[in-house]
Amino acid sequence: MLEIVFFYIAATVALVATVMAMTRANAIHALIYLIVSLLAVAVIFFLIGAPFAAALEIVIYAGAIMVLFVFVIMMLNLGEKGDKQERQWLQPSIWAGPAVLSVVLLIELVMVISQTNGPVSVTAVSAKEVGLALFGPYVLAVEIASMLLLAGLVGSFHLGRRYLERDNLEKQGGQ
Amino acid sequence: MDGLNIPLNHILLVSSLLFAIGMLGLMIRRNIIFILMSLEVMLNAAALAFVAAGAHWGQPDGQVVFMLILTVAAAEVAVGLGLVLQVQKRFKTLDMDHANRMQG
Amino acid sequence: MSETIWLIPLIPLLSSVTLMLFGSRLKVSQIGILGVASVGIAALLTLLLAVEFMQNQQVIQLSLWIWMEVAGFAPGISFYFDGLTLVMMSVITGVGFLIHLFSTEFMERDPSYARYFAYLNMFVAAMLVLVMADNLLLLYLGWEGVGVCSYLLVGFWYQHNANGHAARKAFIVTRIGDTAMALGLLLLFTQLGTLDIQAMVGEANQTWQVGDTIPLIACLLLVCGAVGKSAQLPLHTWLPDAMAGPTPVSALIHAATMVTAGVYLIARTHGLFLLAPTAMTVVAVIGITTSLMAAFTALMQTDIKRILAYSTISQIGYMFLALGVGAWSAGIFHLMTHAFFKALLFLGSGAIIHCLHHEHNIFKMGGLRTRMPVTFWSFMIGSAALAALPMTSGFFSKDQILLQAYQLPDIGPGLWMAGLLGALLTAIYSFRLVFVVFFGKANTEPDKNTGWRMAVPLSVLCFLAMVGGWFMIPVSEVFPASDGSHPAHWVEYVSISVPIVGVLLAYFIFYSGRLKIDGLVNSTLGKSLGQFWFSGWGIDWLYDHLFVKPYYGLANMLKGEPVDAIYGLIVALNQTFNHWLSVAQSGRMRWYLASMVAGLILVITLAANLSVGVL
Amino acid sequence: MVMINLIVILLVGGLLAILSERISDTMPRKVAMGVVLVDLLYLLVCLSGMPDITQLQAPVASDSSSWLMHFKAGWIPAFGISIELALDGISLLMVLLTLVLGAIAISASWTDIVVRKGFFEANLLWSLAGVLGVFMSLDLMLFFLFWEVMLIPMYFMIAIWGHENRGYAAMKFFIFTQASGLLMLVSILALVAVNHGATGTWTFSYFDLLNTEMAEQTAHWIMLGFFIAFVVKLPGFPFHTWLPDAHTQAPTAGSVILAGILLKTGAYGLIRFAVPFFPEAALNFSYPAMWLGAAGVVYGAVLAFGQTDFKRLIAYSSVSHMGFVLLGIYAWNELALQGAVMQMVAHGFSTAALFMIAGSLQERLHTRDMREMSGLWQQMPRMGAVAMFFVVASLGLPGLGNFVAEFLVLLGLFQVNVWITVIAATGLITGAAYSLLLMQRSFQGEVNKKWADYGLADFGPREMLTMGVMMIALILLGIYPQPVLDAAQPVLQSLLELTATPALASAEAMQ
Repeated sequence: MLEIVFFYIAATVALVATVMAMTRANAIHALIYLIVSLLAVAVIFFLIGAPFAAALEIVIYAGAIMVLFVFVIMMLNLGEKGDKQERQWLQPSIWAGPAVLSVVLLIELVMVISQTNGPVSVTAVSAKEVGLALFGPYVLAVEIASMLLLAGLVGSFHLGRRYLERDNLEKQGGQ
Repeated sequence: MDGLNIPLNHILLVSSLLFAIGMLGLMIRRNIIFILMSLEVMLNAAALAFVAAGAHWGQPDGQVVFMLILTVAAAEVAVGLGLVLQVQKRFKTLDMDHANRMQG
Repeated sequence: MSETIWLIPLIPLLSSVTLMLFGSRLKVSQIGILGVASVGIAALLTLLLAVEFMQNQQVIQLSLWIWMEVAGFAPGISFYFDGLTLVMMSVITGVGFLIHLFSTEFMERDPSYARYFAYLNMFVAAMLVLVMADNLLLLYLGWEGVGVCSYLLVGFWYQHNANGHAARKAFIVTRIGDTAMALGLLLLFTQLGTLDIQAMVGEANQTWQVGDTIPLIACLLLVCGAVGKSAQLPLHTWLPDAMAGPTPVSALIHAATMVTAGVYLIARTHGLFLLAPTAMTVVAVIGITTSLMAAFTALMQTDIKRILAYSTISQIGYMFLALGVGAWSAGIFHLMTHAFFKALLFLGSGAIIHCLHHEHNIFKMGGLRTRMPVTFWSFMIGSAALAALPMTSGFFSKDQILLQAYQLPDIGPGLWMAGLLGALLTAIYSFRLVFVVFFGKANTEPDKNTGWRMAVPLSVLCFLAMVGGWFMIPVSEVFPASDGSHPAHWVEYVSISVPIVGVLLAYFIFYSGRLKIDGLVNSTLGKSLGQFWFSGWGIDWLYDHLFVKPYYGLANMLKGEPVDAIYGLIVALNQTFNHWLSVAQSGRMRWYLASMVAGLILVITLAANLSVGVL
Repeated sequence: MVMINLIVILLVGGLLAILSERISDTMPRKVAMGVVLVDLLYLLVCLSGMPDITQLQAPVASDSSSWLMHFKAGWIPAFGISIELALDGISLLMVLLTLVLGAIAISASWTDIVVRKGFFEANLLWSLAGVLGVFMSLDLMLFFLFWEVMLIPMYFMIAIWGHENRGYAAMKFFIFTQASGLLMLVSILALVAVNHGATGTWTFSYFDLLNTEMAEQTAHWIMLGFFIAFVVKLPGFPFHTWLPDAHTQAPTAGSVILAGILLKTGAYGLIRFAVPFFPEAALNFSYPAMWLGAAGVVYGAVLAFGQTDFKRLIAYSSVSHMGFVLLGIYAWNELALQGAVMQMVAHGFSTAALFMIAGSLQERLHTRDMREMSGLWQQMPRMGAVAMFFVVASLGLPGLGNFVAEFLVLLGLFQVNVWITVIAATGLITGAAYSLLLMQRSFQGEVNKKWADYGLADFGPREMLTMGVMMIALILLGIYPQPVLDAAQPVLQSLLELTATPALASAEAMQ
């Protein structure tokens, strides 16, 4: 019973926080709402018996990835001018059409989902089980994921390095 | 399994809502940073659906896929943010509508 | 000797190849000696052969190797030698030798001396192959070979576009005939299974009856070939233009030898023609029509070589008439005598042109009788023979033709009368030429006189043109004997007297001036008729508008490759689609996203409908 | 193994040519020439140990041991794909032609290539390797592979070293050949699938696919696929439009290979595959095919007459000449087939030589426009004489190879259909018209003052040697074609027997 209540609270928090994140003009504000949303989702994970996923959600999503965002936003140094620009872009005329599309999609999804029923189990699936599955039947997926990460690593290194080099070149040109 | 447990379709509903919101964000924002954030929201929504499904059958597979999504998100953000820096450097703006030339 | 007849065409051929390869390194005298000697040796060998043949009358068949052997089609590189071949070979090598000798002086100053002799020798070789061939395919090789040599020699002075045009015209017009002839070959092989002339004729006599359609078609196709090569109606238009070549070439190729190849072809395959009487009538009618048409045209020409060219066409018309009426040996006899006197006339005109700064217009000549006596006498004798004055060579041969034509049932007398008209015209135009060029006021001074290398061939040919009529050509074994009956004596008397009348007319009109024709010529009708005749009956104009210009037009119209337009359509279609689709490719992220979502909605709708059954 | 070596020598030779460019600028062409000559020599040495091909028994098409050479090794056994090469009379003729013309092509491009010489020679050699493979493959998958191998280097040759409009020409060439190649692939797969349906085994082997039983409609459509694929290459009307552009824009060596050899692969494919696989369908289709052939003869000749570009004129003359090949093949009797094979060989030489002359003119005058030529004989008598020789060869002068070919085709065709023969024979007249026009506009006519002080160099020893080889070849083909005929005869005989099914026999009896 308690779980159900917690679930609805967490769900509400997640949804509200996400809406807020999507509509903020200031990037840092949006980001913080997003972190809240992620944390709320982590709570849901915990409630439906996936504590390991919940932990990862907090550590990697809310922690690592969001911090990346923060760093980049800091590097970009958008400031007050950026906020004004964002507000100008968020006119109803711009979001009306997409909103209709999204709502239609949502309705469809809901109608499909409404066919399913039954509860989720409360017995937790432990990290050990996840690990066994990962390095058992899913070992190929792990390999692929590792390659993807490697590619991401190389890619971001490459992009970032060129960013710095260009910076240096421009500085030299300036002098 | 008593009827007091969380119903699966409610979780899926939350997931769908998150997804739709993320998609809306994707469509209405012009700033690349926000676009990336929207993507994160959508990925997260998908992950939620997987985990919920896994929990429904009491299997670890849902969480395995969640981890895969996590890796995808991480890689995507790493490259995406690298690109953001490049775009900002080149076009002096983060407006996607301005950076729409395919070449160059 | 009989085993070595292949040497006769080979020697000129080798000489030709030598001249082509090393001509630029040889001295002028060496070139001349090589060119003349090779034909001379061939002539000597022919002479030896003739002596041998006269003794034993033996037909020689010699196969060198099988040319190609496919599915029963096995023509050989093989030669056949009989009386007819001997006559042709004698003319080719004998007259050819004289003309080569003449050329050494005529072409002396030409920078392309070696090239000239290379072509000329090659022509002799090809012509010899033509007459010696045992099968029609080898004959066709010689046939086309002489065509190419003729093309090369007509266009010898290639720097002038007109010469090139004439050369191409000569080749292409004869090629039309040749192609028909090739089809004839195809038909004959398909029907008879061989192209060996003797075997083929034998087979034909067993397979077909007289008057069948297939031999008629085959013969008509062969006639097309003959008509093209021998410049008969309707394919005669190339010959007058072919006079663009050096004059000895005209003498050799366009008077004495190549143009008579058609006559030879028909004579050689007479066994087939006997099976197709209709084809023979066609030949006779073509012959006489051409003869008259050309004679009228010759009457009006002013270019000395064109007069002779039309006269050649006319005389070959007589030969065709002879073939058409079955006077085979008379036709070949006329071929030989014609070779003598026409070569003589051409060489004579060559001498005049050579000495008169390449002047061709007879009205700019005149009074040459005293200044070029050798040439004058050659022309006198040549013209006399051409006009068939009694006791000249031309008289004997033409007389035979006309008499045999007269004897043909139904159309015989008609042909004879037409032939007489032709003879009259021949006498008039040939002596018109003599009187205008050699008598009267001198208009152009000759700057040099003929040397011995020109005089000797002229003299020898004079002799031959005079006495050639007494030769007995050894073709009695080749052709079926004529019935030997003679027409009434008055026919003969008329035939003899007509040329004399013609000469007298020419004398009164063009020399003494006692017969005034100015009024007639200057009348409206006279003028237009004269113009009509002058233009060769407007046939050139007709062909130009009927075939040449439409072909050029067609080629011009298609030049841009209309088929490509179909593929162009495909390209255009693709571009249109590309245009449509690239509108969607706007480069705006949010537009892509929106369309992606729309697509997603669509897919989910479909998927849900199909698999789950909801919605 | 000999056949594999032949191909490998060329492939490796290409790499050597690229590498040798580092040694010196003139090295690649020497290497390429050496490689081709070595290849040719190797083939001849290997042949000398073989039984005389003219004495050879007629190869039974379904019995591989009766072929001159046969090689088979596994490749992709799961689909029945193997590396199967074989050599019979026709293949041998084509292989010899390929190697000889390859050497000639290298000689033709001796001086006119200035950039990336090594890569050029490599492309040339690779293309030759592909052609050899095409002529020897008896596995359809391998055939298709080589088919592509020969085309792609050719694309590069046109696209990189071509003349002013090379991009367009190369793309057109590529699209046409790729589209037809794809069609062929589809047809091959369809045939294999049909065979699988009938026998239950997957195989791409020529011998196994012969006599595949199939419904009439199926055979018709698959046959049509093969037909179009090969006719595009031939090229037959109306699929020829890539050829004038490709020929005109290709460098000299490219034109020589393209006209001399590559076109022959289409004809070879028709003789080897398109007809024997589907004897009845091919017979039913023979009239349309022959009409296309006759149309090609006439259309090519008329268009050639209208051209002002030297190379374009020759290109259209190729369309006309290859029309005879198409006619010969679809008349499908021994005379006509021999004529077609003969035409493939003779046309290879005559057109290659004309393209080489065109290349020499382009190199000297920097134009191919005949309106700017005229009277070139004056300055280049040797080149003029050589050109005259090949022009009369191409218009079918008896005593030279092309005549034998055309006459045999017409002779065979005449027994099948008289009216098509008559139409095709007009090609002899129109052929004379454009050939002589070519001569008139370039070498004869008034001497163009423009070139007077250009100091145009006549043909040198290298060029005369190359031309001499081709002239001798054409003369030999013209007066003693028997070796070629003998080499092809057993093969054609066996093909004719193979296709002599009862239905065909009755059709022939009706003739």
